[in-house]
Amino acid sequence: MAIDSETLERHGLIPAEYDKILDILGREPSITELGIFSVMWSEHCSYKSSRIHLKTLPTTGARVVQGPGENAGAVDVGDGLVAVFKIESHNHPSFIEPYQGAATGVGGIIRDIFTMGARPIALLNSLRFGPLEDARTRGILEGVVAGIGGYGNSIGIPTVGGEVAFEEGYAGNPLVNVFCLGLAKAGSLVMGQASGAGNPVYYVGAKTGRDGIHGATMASAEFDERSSEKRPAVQVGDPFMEKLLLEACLELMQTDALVGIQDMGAAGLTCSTSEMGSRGGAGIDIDVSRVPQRESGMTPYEIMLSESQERMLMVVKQGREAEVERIFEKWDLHAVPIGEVTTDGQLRVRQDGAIVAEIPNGPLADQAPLYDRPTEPPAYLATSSRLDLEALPELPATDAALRTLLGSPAVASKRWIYRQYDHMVRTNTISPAGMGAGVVRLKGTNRALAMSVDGNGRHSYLDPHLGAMLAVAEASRNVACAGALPIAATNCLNFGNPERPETMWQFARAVAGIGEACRALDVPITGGNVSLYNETDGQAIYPTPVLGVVGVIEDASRVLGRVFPGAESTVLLLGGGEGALGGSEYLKLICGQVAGSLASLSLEAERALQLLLVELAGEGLIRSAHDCSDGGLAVALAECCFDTGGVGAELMMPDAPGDALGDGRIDVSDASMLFGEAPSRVLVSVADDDFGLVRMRAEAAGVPIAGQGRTGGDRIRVSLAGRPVLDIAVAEAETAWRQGLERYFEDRAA
Amino acid sequence: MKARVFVTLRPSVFDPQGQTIADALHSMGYGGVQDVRQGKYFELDLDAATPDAARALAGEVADKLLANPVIESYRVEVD
Amino acid sequence: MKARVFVTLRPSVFDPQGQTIADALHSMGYGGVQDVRQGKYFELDLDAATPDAARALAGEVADKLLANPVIESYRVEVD
Amino acid sequence: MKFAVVVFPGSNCDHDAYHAVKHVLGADAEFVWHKEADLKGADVVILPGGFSYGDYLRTGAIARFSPIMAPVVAFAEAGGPVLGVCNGFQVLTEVGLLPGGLLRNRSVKFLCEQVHVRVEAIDTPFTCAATAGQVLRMPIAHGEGNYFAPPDVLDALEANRQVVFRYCDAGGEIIDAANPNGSARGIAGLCNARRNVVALMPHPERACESAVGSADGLVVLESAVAALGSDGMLRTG
Ligand SMILES: Nc1ncnc2c1ncn2[C@@H]1O[C@H](COP(=O)(O)OP(=O)(O)O)[C@@H](O)[C@H]1O
Ligand SMILES: [Mg+2]
Repeated sequence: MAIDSETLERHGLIPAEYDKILDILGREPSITELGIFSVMWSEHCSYKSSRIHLKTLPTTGARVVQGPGENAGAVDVGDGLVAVFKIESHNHPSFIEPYQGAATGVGGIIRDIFTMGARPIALLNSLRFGPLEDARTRGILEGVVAGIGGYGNSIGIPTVGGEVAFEEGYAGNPLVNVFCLGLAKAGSLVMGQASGAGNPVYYVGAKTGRDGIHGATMASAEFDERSSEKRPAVQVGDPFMEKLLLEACLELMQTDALVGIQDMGAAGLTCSTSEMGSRGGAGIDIDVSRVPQRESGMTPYEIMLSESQERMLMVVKQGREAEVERIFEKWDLHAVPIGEVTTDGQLRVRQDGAIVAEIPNGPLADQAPLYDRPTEPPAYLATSSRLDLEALPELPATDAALRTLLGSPAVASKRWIYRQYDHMVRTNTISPAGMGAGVVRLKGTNRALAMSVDGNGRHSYLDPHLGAMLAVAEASRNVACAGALPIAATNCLNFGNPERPETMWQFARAVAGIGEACRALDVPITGGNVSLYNETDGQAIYPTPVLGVVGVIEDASRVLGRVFPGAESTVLLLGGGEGALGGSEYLKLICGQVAGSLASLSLEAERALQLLLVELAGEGLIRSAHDCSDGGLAVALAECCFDTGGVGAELMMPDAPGDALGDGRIDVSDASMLFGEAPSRVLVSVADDDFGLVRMRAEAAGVPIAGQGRTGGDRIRVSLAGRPVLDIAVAEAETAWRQGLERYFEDRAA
Repeated sequence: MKARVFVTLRPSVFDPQGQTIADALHSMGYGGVQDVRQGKYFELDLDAATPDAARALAGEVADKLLANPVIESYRVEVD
Repeated sequence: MKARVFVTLRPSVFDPQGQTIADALHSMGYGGVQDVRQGKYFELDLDAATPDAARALAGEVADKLLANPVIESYRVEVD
Repeated sequence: MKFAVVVFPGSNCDHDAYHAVKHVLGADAEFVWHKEADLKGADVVILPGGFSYGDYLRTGAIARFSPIMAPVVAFAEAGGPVLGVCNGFQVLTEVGLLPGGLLRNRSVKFLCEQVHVRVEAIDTPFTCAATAGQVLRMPIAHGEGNYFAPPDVLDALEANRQVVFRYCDAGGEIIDAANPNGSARGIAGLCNARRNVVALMPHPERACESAVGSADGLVVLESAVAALGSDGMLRTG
């Protein structure tokens, strides 16, 4: 069959890319070969638009055991253990089938982790939706949360944390990013490599069907009303099958019979064979007629491109076949040999012995096109940065504003979500969901790991560079607030169409910001995922980099949470005092504006603050820690009082500027103090006896103490330069916070 | 008026539930069960004047809520 | 040969799924849907010589596995 | 004395139960694979939580047919102490060792959170070290924990004092608001007529160390040790 321009377009290939294929093959490709090139060279698999930027990220460090390039990154966490972790997006599938889309996203990231030889021990999720006033959005949220729970709960991996945000821009394109972390013994990581000529190539797991063909190309194109035609690319997840695969693969990895293994995720058999081959510098020769199939009459094209879930590809040592097959049989799985490793570097695909595709592995996997796409600052930035604070309408009373903020789904308690996730299975979860970063202890050691995923699309929209730096800072600060030293990061970059110079500019600026912040905060990037083309009908999402940071706590008994321990503690605000209203939740919610400049970030100050927190926590000098993020200082103070049984607190900010307007009204500078947002600020509680020592340590670390107060009573109070500016009952604030998200779903509960 | 709605996965979509049941039946000795597909079944009590109206309402409800056309198809029966 | 098995909760058993769907439909404006009950629906592909043999096999499988008689009842249909 | 922890392919609280027995309680524990045909001389059997066979059809429906269930039933019928937790409870109702069944939670949602249960009977091998009316804080994590039995069966359970745990508030009050899933009469756990088979939806094995939120569940395992005594003979009540 001749390859015409229509066929090329259907495969998402441009003429220049086709020329390159002709060059590599020295002839016309068959349709199967074209299909293989098209998925390997799709944006999703090849990172062709993003790679030149990603290359600038810091990826090395003393603790980094495995950087980007394998199925997941890995870092040394001490005691002879490595943490293997990564984040992955499943945005498009979750929009068209929320439950299964989200569920299979969880399945995919779990496979990436156990493929490395690590037992998955924790999941996190980062979610973005449109406003909940829309019934369709509520349906998507319900489906996504049920799907994440449905998969993770069943397989028995606790979902220990996450984040969720609501902005108009995500209504037609929600974001579902899932993070998984696993644990392996140092030196026992398994690689996705094929080597050793003659070694058999095994297929194990679910049978291959026609579902999901071109999923990778779907994730590499915009959405429009015609997308419904591509719909069968969503699959039904099978967590039970995955549980069997997980246990069987981990059991196999206890032996030394395995050479390499990779899951069949996006681009299925194509991607796993060619990537394993190219990593090992080997060829692979498989016969698709030996691949277990669910449907009859499947063509080699369909088999190579199918994205059926819950499948693995393995290379095992010649002579060890029986042992391998026995382990899988124990778990009621049938591992079948479908080919072998060769020396000639070719990906050779046969059907009943006859060759149907023959492509050199190296060029296929590594010579994908690379684009340095044009960039251009978006026009909106000229106006969005303008914010005339003097022109804001009259501001509401502070207690009313706080209630509104606490009751908005973005800030409110996320219990409605995380109670649907089994966050305790495996009995390692020290900090239950809702307490800050997710923290799991490492049985058999004194250590624990803390992890957090954070991002802020609104911030990144207003300033992609700073917004990305703030995301790095927040994720690692959340980890430090648990008492953990941040040691490494992963990232999921959710952006629009890279062929638009404005989007590409946002992307480039964000990656630069991430690199800068990760270097300064010493959290190298060990992997991640890029999700582009997040647009529906030409409407792009906010540029949304999501950072996942992992930290180590040396003494698991010293883990900190958000909540004040009770009355009679000293409260300190570590770090700077004032926040900025630009881009804040307050400005959006109370004033209806998304505009202005974000508060700046000093990476040195941030680093000093985080190291101080880790040191104080490790010595048991602080009892709780919570950073000021969405909603600013007032919200953070309130959150420290929640779940205490109604214990209040008072905070005094001595050096606050500004004058009261009198008669209960507040001015813009009061609002910035209370609700403005800025990085590098953490509320901690300290036993009175330790206060002097903590103050000395803070001074020595160069971390200012911007406010001081006490826990007690049943009200939340703040004063600025001696002037009371906020006074609200804990119970009233807590009710608003508890119901803020739940109230949208009340009518659905029996 | 009663309507029954049957929701099944589209034929091309893998049905892990049915597959697991089939596997279990095989290991229980029911080799004669070659394949199982599991779907959902809804009985609706409708306030409708005619069977046609009931059928239309049930179809609309199935479209909107009971089935996701991305992976499922449905069939309506009215007495 | 094909058999269809319908499994429903016994009438005395409260059906939270059906109730949730009914509530959702009401809030979507479908007041005409008075009640919803959700059940399970199985399509079996059977190796059976006669419809009667198929019916017997499907019934046995339903008894043993597909339905739990404490909470559910079932019905078998064969073409 | 030795605990057997039965492992179905989709069990996921098997390691938690093993850890609680072996490393917290300090007793001997052994995993028993579901395809095995004997209990390896165990004195106590635990059917742990999880999704034994994916549980797409009905929780516990397929596990009931696993080879290991024949020896488990024989062990129970001979009076051996059997504890079912969460999915284990579901399996025990499916196999007929306990009456009733577990329906979808009334909210139709999976729920994972700490709840309180009141110990309603202390003459079982898994509650004999507790005090009557003691309130235990333990987590639940299930989508189908809504206990159902016909009214006459419920009445018989009450009459025979087979209700072992009931959902309650922190003060031990049995109120509907403290019932997380809609279980009939607030039933969180029960025993068979002979009282040696006990099952509950909350997870005592996840509540054995205060580091992970609560140590209240340990009494359930300690009871088994007390019940069996040093000679391994079952004595309760
Ligand atoms: N989607 C989610 N899944 C699980 N837990 C979540 C989710 N969203 C929020 N949480 C939990 O709720 C708590 C508050 O979240 P968030 O407001 O984002 O915290 P922070 O401001 O400290 O980053 C955290 O403990 C977080 O883990
Ligand atoms: Mg956050």
